[in-house]
Amino acid sequence: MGILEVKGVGKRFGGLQALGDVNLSVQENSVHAIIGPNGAGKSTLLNVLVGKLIPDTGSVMFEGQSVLGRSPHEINQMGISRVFQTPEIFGDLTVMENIMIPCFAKRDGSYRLHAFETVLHEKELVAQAEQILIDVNMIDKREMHAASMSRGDKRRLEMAMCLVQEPKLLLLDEPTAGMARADTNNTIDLLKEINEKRDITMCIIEHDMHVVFSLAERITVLAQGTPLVEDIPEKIKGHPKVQEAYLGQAHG
Amino acid sequence: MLGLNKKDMNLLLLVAGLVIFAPFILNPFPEGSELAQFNAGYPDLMQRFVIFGIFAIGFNILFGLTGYLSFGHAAFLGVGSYAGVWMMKLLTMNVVPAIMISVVVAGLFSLLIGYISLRRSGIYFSILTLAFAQMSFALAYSVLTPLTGGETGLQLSLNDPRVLGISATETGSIPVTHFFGLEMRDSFELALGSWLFTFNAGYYLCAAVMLIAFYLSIRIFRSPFGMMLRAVKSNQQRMKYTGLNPKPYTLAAFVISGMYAGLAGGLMVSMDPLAGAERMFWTASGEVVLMAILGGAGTLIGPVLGAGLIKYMENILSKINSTILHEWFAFMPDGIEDVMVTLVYPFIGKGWHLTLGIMFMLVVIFLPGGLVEGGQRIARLFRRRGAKTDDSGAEQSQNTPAE
Amino acid sequence: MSKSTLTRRGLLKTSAVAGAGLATPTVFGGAAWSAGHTGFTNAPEGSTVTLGFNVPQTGPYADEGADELRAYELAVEHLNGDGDGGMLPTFSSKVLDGTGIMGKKVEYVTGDTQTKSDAARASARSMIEKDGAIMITGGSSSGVAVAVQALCQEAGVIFMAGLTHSNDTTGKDKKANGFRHFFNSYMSGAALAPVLAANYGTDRKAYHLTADYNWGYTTEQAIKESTEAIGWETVNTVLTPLTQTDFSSYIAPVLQSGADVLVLNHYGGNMVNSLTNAVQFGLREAQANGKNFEIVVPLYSRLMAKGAGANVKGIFGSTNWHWSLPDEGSQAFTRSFGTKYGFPPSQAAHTCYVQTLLYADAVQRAGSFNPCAVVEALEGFEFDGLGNGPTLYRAEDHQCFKDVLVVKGKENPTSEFDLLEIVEITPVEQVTYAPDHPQFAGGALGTCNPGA
Amino acid sequence: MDAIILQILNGLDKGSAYALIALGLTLIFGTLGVVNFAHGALFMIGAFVAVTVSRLLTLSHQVIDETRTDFLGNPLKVDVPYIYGWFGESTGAAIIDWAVPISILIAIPVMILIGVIMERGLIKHFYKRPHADQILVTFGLAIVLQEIIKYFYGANPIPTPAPQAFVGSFDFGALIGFDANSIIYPYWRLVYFGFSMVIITAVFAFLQFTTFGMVVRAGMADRETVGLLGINIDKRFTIMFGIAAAVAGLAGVMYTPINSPNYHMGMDFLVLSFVVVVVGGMGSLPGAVAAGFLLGILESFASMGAVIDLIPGINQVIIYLVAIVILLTRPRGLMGRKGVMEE
Repeated sequence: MGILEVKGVGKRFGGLQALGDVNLSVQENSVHAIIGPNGAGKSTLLNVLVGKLIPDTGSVMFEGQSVLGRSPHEINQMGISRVFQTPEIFGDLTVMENIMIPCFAKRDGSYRLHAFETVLHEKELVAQAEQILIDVNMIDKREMHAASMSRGDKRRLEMAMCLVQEPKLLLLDEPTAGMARADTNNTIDLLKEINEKRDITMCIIEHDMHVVFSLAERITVLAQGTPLVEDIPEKIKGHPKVQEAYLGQAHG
Repeated sequence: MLGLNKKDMNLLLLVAGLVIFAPFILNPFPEGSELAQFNAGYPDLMQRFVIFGIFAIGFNILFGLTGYLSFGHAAFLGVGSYAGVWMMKLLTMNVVPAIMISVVVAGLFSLLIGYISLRRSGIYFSILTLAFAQMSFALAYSVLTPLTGGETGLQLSLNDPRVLGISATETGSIPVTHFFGLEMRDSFELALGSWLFTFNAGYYLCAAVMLIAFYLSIRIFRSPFGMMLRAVKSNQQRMKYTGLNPKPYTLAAFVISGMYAGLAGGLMVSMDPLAGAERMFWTASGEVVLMAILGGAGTLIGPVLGAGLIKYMENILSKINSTILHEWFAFMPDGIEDVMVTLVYPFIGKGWHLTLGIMFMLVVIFLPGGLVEGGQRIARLFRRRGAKTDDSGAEQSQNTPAE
Repeated sequence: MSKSTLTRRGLLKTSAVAGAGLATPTVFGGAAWSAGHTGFTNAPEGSTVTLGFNVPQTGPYADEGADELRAYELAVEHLNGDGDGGMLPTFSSKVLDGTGIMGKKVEYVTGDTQTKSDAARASARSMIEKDGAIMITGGSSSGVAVAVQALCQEAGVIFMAGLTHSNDTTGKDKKANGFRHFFNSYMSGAALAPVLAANYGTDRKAYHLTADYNWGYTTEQAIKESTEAIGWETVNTVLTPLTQTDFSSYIAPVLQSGADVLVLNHYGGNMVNSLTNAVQFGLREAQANGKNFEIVVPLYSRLMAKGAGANVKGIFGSTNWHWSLPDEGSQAFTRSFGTKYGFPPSQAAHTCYVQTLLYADAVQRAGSFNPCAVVEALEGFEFDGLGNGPTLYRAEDHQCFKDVLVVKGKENPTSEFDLLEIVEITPVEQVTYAPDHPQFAGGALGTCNPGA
Repeated sequence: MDAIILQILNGLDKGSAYALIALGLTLIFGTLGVVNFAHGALFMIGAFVAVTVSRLLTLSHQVIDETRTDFLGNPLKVDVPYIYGWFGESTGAAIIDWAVPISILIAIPVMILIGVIMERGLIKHFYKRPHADQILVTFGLAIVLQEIIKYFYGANPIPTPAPQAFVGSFDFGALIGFDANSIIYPYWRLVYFGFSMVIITAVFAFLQFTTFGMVVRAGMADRETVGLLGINIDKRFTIMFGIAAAVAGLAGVMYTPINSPNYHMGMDFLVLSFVVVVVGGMGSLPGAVAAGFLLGILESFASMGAVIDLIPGINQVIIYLVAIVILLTRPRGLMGRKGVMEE
């Protein structure tokens, strides 16, 4: 029984079958990659997992509980965090505040009217946030507006924000898109470290096969909304169906 | 001190100093001088400054922090006013219960309207709040006349059934509003040479309430809650995926700012016990938006400055007439005097709207951050001049939020 | 240009000379606006007295406010002995001699009511608190008049109402410190009904469109009662929102309703638009119940007639005063005003001018600026020569009783000011009512408040 | 039945004013992304173009008429328009009579010019600014414009009648097979309705069938892409602003015979037209037109005596009530696109 069990999930948008009968099982503490050509339904699946979309059929269980019908913040509080393709951070706030917010979310839950406390008086949380900033090597940027940072810094910040919450499952949407090779390798190392040291299960959507094969323990290949095959990386590499799907797309 | 850092404490002390010494600061010109026209240190206007300051501070908690632009906030001020007057009619002329009921009623009303309106965002939210406020105005002006006084406004009368008090004084007048016996219109006058300063009880009550309101707003700005509100403005998507529910935060901000508006309404009727329906018209809602933006939305002190400026123009500029103009320019030769009067006349007195419109445009065009930004620019100018030798004195990154 | 100053208190002028820097704290128990020494608010000390003219300067009634202000300036001029004296020579009381009021030169401050009760009160308070005004006057709507009147009562100054036509001003919202020269809804009804009966017969069916606020209610009630008394039937009454600009959807059903008279209980912009729309829909030429369809506008003003243009032709209404009145006082005022400004005064200008004179006269007769003395002098005061024939300021409700004019839109106006012609001067007896008349029930004058 | 048809006519008539203003408003919003609070002022300026034209046509010299006297007893000075002297009295009078239609010809270039100046001089600098700033600056502009008009024309409404040929009303019911005198309707209101249909059709046709319009529509859908194609979209948008101003101005010119124009008529329509735009869906042209007519008709029905008797005060709030219901049930208005103005 995996930490995340997706069974028979289907989703239609008008005439388009975006997802059809998707089954997926993600094992605890593993890194699971979802790959597939453009339009295969990867993003739709991710949106179903985080509660942004409600599927027409099927079930999604996380640690034995259904996530369907819950709103995104509830699903997050269950332990699922998401990193976006384009970093989603609080651009108008400082780097420190960006980190503090998940600290509060972790401690206080999805809503608390703490209107007469003072952020900076929460010594414990401040110390925690500072430690994280030191960990990700951003402590000297703590008072910067997040929006004014480089794209790479924004990615690191977003990752750090997700890690603050100590999620059980981290969903990553093309975490290395647009990166130079050296940065990509750094990110791979970072993710590996996170996976191993913090015991966080990861589910990655990725185009870059180098990243996928460096990280993933299992790979699911999606095509036209349905899983073609799920297996360990070695087997995926030479799988005829996969090659067909990718090559077919590449040439067609 | 008081849970504030040094900078905020200084700001609070500065504001406290300004409101305490307002009777001096606002009356810089000696009585009888030509410039006495510009004195604003009389009770009514001073009260208005701080009351509208409260209103704008509250509005800013919603708009400045969450970015939700309510175009119907005057409705809460109006509802608070009506509740306050009814309290005076039915219970007592002591202003404390009136102010309390104003806050409570405005809070409940804003809870209802906020709950519905916050189902939408952006301009759709603005139009929903506008629609509710316009409905409130239209009904208060017409079919709800028995409850609101309609066109005339809700006022006290000689036969109010005041439970804890008298319907009429021995001399046959309506009793006056008071704070445990201290009449709101009591004043102490100090004549210093040809200057006259008025210290009004009502003003100081309003000022005290305003300082508390301002203090609370600083606390909210610096609180985790305030940070969450800014997160709502910045990125609701990320907020949701951080496990936070933006709705209750926004609704809480809406209700808090509605209660601030109710507080302002309660104070208004405590100073002058009549509640007119016009204070709920959409232009009144627009006015508080303008106050916030003019002063600097999202800053602590900005809305107060904006409120002060607009009320000053409304009350001082509109009273200047051509006779006064002629007096000002009387020292000039006759021909030039007339030219000057002709040039200035369209902008004052009945033309004060024109000046207001021009000022809005100038501020938005040249000072997008409002008056606060203007102040910052001037301060920076001085700082740069002071530290000219310091080569690294380049632009500091503007990372101090919400000054 | 003479250098006059707008002082708050004459005392200060002298104390400034006597010793600058000398601190003289004063504590007042009671009222903020009390001047302490003479026992009433803003007692004028020194050689001047300040009056507060509170008129709409912005908003839809700004032109009416401007005309009121012209009249006030003229009145001040005449009181101070400048100009041709206007109505002073025709006024039956002869105590005013052109030396100001009780020898004090009259000065004034102005404010903008914005035709909002809140703004009007703020402006009035500023004139009382800041400028030391001893009397507030002006306004062009009943909401404002009632609100400011209540304020003046509390503050302890006299309020001389400007244009306010609602019964409430001297009915349920009357105040001891407030006085109204202008006529009211009841008088309009009482004056109009006989003329309507004579011109349109007694067998008529009326359809009312009424502005949905206090003034509209009292006017509808007054016209309804007085026309029903002459035998008319009221078919329907429909309330229209203040903010309405296009009245087509209210006018269109009128012809189908079986009515043959449309009464427009509207004022200002509402009236201009509703009348224009009614004429557009052909009501003026229409036939109903075998008679010519007719339109009635209970309260006319020249500015409204100007706004409605040719649509007013032949339409009956009532007004407080008109410049074409032949009596000596009216002629003198029209001449004086017309010479100074180049066009004849409106009824709003007239009532404001007269109110200022009446106040000044009352102070002079009472020998004191004390509001209670002024109230006493004005209560039951009978006078003549101010344009409406013999007039009584009734003590019971502080309402003036005088002749009322029934007018109709002129067919061939000679100028843009010559839009109304007088049909009948309704004698005062016909428009007089008992102080406890049901339309005026509720409320009490209270006692005069001198403030201190 | 007659009553209902009458109210539908009234609703269409009111709706056409709403639709014309909302059309320009949403055009500006859709193309430029600017919330224009000065749009009501453009409507008002259009009306005052008509006032100005009729004043210019009646520019007069004074002739003293010894037989009559003015109010001060002096010989009456009668105004005689110069135009009488140039074209003879009857032709001159006819030209003056047709002042409002003549104003249409003059209003088109004047309004386009005003619109272009506004866009180039002010609005251009606000494309990238927050909507709140746009609202504030255009609101300031609206106040300035209306105060200028007030300074020159006063606050009182100024009657501006339609040509004699269109004054009054006729039996519309008889035309469509109802009993005589059951549906009497004013000529000019039908003219107004027809005129607005022509304008609306023209705007849609312009956007649909010209290359210019196609580029603008593409720009409304996705401004950046069109910019990347190397098309000078800014210039076209400036012209679009001019056209939107002209639409509002023409709505104003034609409105003058219906209600005498005054300086604040723009503000009276501003809030309403915003409600119309939002109910229609921000940035949707068909939505704006549909919502304009819908709200006009509903407003007319709500003002029927029977309806008011049933629900007192309904005529005061109907527009806002409908707006609330629509926004709560259809989050983006009748025809709005996703993601517009929601942040």
